[in-house]
Amino acid sequence: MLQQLFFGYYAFAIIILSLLVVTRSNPVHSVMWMLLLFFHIAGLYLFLNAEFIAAIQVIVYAGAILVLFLFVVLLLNLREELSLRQVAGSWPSAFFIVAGLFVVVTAALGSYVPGPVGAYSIAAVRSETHVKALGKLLYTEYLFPFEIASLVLLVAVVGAVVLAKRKLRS
Amino acid sequence: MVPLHWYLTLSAAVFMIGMFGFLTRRNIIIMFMSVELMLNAVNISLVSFSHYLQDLRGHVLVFFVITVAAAEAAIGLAIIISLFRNKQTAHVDEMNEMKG
Amino acid sequence: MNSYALIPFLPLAAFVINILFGRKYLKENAHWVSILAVAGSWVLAVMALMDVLNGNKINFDLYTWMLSGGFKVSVGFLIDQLTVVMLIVVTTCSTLIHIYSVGYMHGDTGYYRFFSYLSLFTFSMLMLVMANNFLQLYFGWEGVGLCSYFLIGYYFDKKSASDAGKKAFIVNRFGDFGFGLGIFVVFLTFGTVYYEPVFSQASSLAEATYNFLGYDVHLMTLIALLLFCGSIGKSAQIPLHVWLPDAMEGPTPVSALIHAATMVTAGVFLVARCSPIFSLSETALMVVALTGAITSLFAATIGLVQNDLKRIIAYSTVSQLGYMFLACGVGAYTAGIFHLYTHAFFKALLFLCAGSVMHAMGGELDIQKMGNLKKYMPITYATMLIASFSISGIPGLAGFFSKDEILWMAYAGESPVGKFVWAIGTLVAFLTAFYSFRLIFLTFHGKFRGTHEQEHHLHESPKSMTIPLVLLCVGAVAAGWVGIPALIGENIGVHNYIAEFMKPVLGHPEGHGTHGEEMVVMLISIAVGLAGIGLAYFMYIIRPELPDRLAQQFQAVYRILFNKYYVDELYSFIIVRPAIWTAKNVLIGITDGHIIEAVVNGVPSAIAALSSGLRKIQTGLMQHYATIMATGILIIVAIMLLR
Amino acid sequence: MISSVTSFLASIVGEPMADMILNIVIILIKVAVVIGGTLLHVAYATYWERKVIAHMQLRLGPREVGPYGLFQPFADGIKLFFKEDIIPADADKPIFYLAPVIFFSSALTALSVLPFFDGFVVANINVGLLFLLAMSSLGAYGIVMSGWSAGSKYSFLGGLRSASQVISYEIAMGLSLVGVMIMAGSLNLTDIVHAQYNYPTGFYAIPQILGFFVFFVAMFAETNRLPFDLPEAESELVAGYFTEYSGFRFAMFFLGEYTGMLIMSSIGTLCFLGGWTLPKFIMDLLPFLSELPSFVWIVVFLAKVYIFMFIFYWVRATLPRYRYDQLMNIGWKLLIPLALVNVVLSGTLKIMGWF
Repeated sequence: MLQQLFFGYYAFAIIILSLLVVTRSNPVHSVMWMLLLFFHIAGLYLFLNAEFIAAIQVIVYAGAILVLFLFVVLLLNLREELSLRQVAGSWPSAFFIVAGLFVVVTAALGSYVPGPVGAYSIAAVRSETHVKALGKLLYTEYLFPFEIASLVLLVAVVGAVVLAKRKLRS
Repeated sequence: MVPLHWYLTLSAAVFMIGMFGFLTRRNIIIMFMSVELMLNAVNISLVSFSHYLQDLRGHVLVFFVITVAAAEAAIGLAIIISLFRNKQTAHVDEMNEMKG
Repeated sequence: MNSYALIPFLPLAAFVINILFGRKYLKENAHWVSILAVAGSWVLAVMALMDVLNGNKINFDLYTWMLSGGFKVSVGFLIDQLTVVMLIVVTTCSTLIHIYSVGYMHGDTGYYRFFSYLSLFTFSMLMLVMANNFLQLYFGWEGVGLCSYFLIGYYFDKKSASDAGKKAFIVNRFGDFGFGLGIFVVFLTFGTVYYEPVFSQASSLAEATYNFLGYDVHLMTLIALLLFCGSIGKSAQIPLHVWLPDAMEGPTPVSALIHAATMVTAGVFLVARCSPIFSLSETALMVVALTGAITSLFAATIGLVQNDLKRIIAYSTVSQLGYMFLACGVGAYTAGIFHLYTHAFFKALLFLCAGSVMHAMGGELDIQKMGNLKKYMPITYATMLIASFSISGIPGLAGFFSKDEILWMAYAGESPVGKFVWAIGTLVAFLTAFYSFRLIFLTFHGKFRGTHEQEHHLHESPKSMTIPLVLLCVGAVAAGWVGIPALIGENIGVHNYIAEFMKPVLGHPEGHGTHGEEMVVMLISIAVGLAGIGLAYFMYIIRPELPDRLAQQFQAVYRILFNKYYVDELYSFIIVRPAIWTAKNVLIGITDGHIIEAVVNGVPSAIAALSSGLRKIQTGLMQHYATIMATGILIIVAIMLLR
Repeated sequence: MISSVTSFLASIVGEPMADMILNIVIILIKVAVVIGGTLLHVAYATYWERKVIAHMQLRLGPREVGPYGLFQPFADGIKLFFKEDIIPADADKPIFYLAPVIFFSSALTALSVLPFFDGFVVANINVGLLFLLAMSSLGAYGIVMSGWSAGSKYSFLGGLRSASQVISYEIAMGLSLVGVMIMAGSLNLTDIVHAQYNYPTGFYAIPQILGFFVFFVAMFAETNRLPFDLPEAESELVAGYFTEYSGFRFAMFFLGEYTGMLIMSSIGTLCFLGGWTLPKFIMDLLPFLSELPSFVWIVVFLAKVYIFMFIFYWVRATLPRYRYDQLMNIGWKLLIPLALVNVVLSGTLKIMGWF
């Protein structure tokens, strides 16, 4: 009962916040709502016994990615354009497509059959601590993707610097 | 006990909201944030699957999704900045050089 | 891996090195790579000869080239008696001519290019002769053709040279077309293109016929004639002989190597290599013999009246190639190959001497403007004289033995046309002696008829050119001593080594005649040779005004001969002009103008019309594309899930 | 007493519900204690700073309010509380209101995972260290938002500077703590302290000297303190991001900053100086100490924290301010590589079994 209550709160908040994120005309406000949204999602992760993911969600998403967004928003500073039209294309058609997709996907959920249960039960993860269990998996079975991920980040860093660097006027 | 379906439905809803934002907004930064929203929706479903199937692989996947999201944000925002330098606008409907 | 595989690949390596690094790094030293590589091949070839003399036959596959169902071809090498003779000929001539070229090509801008082509040619030629299957033979065949094209057109800024290159290439296509068809038929018949199974199965199919366009054709005749088409092209036999005299536009070492000693003899080699097939078809042999005989007579008569130094030798080459085919045609393959082998030496020598003369004359080729060169270039004169004696069949020299062997085999062989071709051969021997010495006398004797500057410039060629001359001269004298006929050999205690040597591959038909007859034939050939020399001496030294008078008197004949029987003009009339007319009026006018243009312009304009409608969808607005994508996803997911 | 309360509750709402309600109540009490204690502490930290700096500059510092000026903080608080609340006309109001709250609450939230002595922690979670990092990165929002929303150039520049500084140094700080995580094998702060207690030296500052150095420098930048107080460099930017704030909103920034200092000092104490414990060899020498009740050890903890706080003041009084590019260079080109070296070294030594 209490769990369902919790979930209900989180789900409601998440959906409302998502809507706020995509509908605010001021990007700064969008970012702020998104920040709140990320906290709620992190709370949902905690609820699902994924404390490390929750922490990462806050540190990386809220602490790094969203700050980047915020920076860019502030750098561009588009305040005078806020009075302009905020919608490109036609929103009703997009709405119908999205709603249709939602209906189809949720309808398909009914036929979902859970797969076999894995080795990491909640108790097992708790006894080992989530970070350790995840780390073991990352550094053994997923070592190669992990290294690739580091390469992806490296490329992104280089790419971002190259793209955003102002050409020095000689 | 909350059934898995609830989480999945929530995830689908957030995903669709993100998609709606991407399809309709003309501010390129908000479009970008909509994409992040969609990624988060996927993360929710991955974590909930992980929880209900008692398998940490979903978490590993989320980890990678976040990595990619970070890389994407860095590159994407750099692109937005250089776009803005050239066009003085962040509105996609004014970036239509590819028009037929 | 067998080290003999290096024989062709050393020159290939030289080619690669020269073509890649020659222009920038090797420059004037480009010859070292090529000469070393070819000399290495020569050493290996000598080793191969020793091996074969010890009774070994080498046959191995190096690398599977293509494999498709039952069709398998590999890069493989077969070294038997026939191959080894060719190897010796090719590598020896090639080495000497490489060395000669150092002097001859000195200072040329394309020095590295010349040597890399020469090496590539050597590689292709060796691939050709060492092949153990028809397809690799074909590869080498086309490779030498390509190099021939490169080298004829070596001075590509000269229009006549590039035209000659094109002519050689195109004329050879006619022959190669037949050759290619021949290989198809071989594969169709035997299911393989390897020599060994083909030749061993050939006799079992001796009587087979093949329904070709409604006619029952004798299968072996068909194959033999198709293969012979290739020979006609490559060895410049009638009617595809027209390219060889023009090929003299290339540098002289090229003429010596490619257009005298090696490549043009590939046709003879092919016939000899396929002797098991040719032997099964009397018709084919007859065609070969008659083609050879007619070509030799035809070319010899043209040679009588030409004035261009190299062209005379070129017609001589055509004529001698005819001789070789004549030999093969009467079944005396050994004699043909023997002549090929001796001819390589004296004809290469003749060409190199011509090159030496040209070098001294500053590129002048008209023998009417020469004379008395013996005073200035004694080595060239001596070696060229010996070569001419050799080709004229003076006893003791190389040419004598091989020519005599051919004539005797023609006379005494089983061929129904034997006596006829013998008569032509004897006549050609006379003509050969005549025009060879006409060349000698006009060039080296009498008064110098060129300009004063030319006379001042006359000098003997450098060492790098004269040394190969001397070495080849040794060959021109002594190369024949391995094939001394039994008639003489019995008396001085030597065998006809080459006949015995070649017997396992080519067989050795016995002549049906007495020693007396053989003696008579030999004496006749000696006599006609001497007569030819004598007549030339009479006409060009004793009575130098006589040739002009004769030309005046028999103007019609002279014209025909001088214009090479108008073959080029004939081809121009029946092939080239119709082809150009067709190209102009049909292909450009109708096909290109109305059909291709219509398609080429119509398709784009249709697409343009379509796209001008479709482009309205392309708004350039990301959201529109994304919306369309999302619609697609919606449809696909709906179909997948709700089906 | 607790059991009687429990049974009373159980009789009303049932056993499981009673446990839960009790837990919540206990947590709420802890929260109240921690926040109250911290705020009191922060109030006197300002007083103490003024005193320390004054003495370093051969002055006397506050003296008027109460004996030795001891009530000065209350006087300041009352003044700020009753001051007029000015909001610039060009401000983005909701965000302007929200920014100090974010800043202050993120600092206060970070307190929840700090163990002050054995067993006393509001939320003993397994990823405590990560939580601290998350909260400190959140503080950047408050700063950048306040700077932007005020609609003033000074504020804006201060906000941007501060945000980029905080983000940059956060990386170095996080990486410097990785060595500690590797050695302790846990992210739980209590576990880290226990691990240090069992370590021969008694605290990690000795083997982790490199990490400690990086952390120490990053600490100043994270809290926007001298010598890295560029965001509020008064000679360039007036007061930086909170130029336009006044009254109680300004007080929240002020309190947030001092709370941040306290938290940084606590992290340093917990991760490098052994938290509330004394090294084991001292405990072995003085066995009677282990008889003491656990809450006494908060004295040790606070003593260590005060050392850090004192160094904050000391540095402020002595060192000049860095230039902005120097600041960034130190962060990206010195501290982060050093921290990475430390991570690699620690990992290697851990694998080789030396840690």
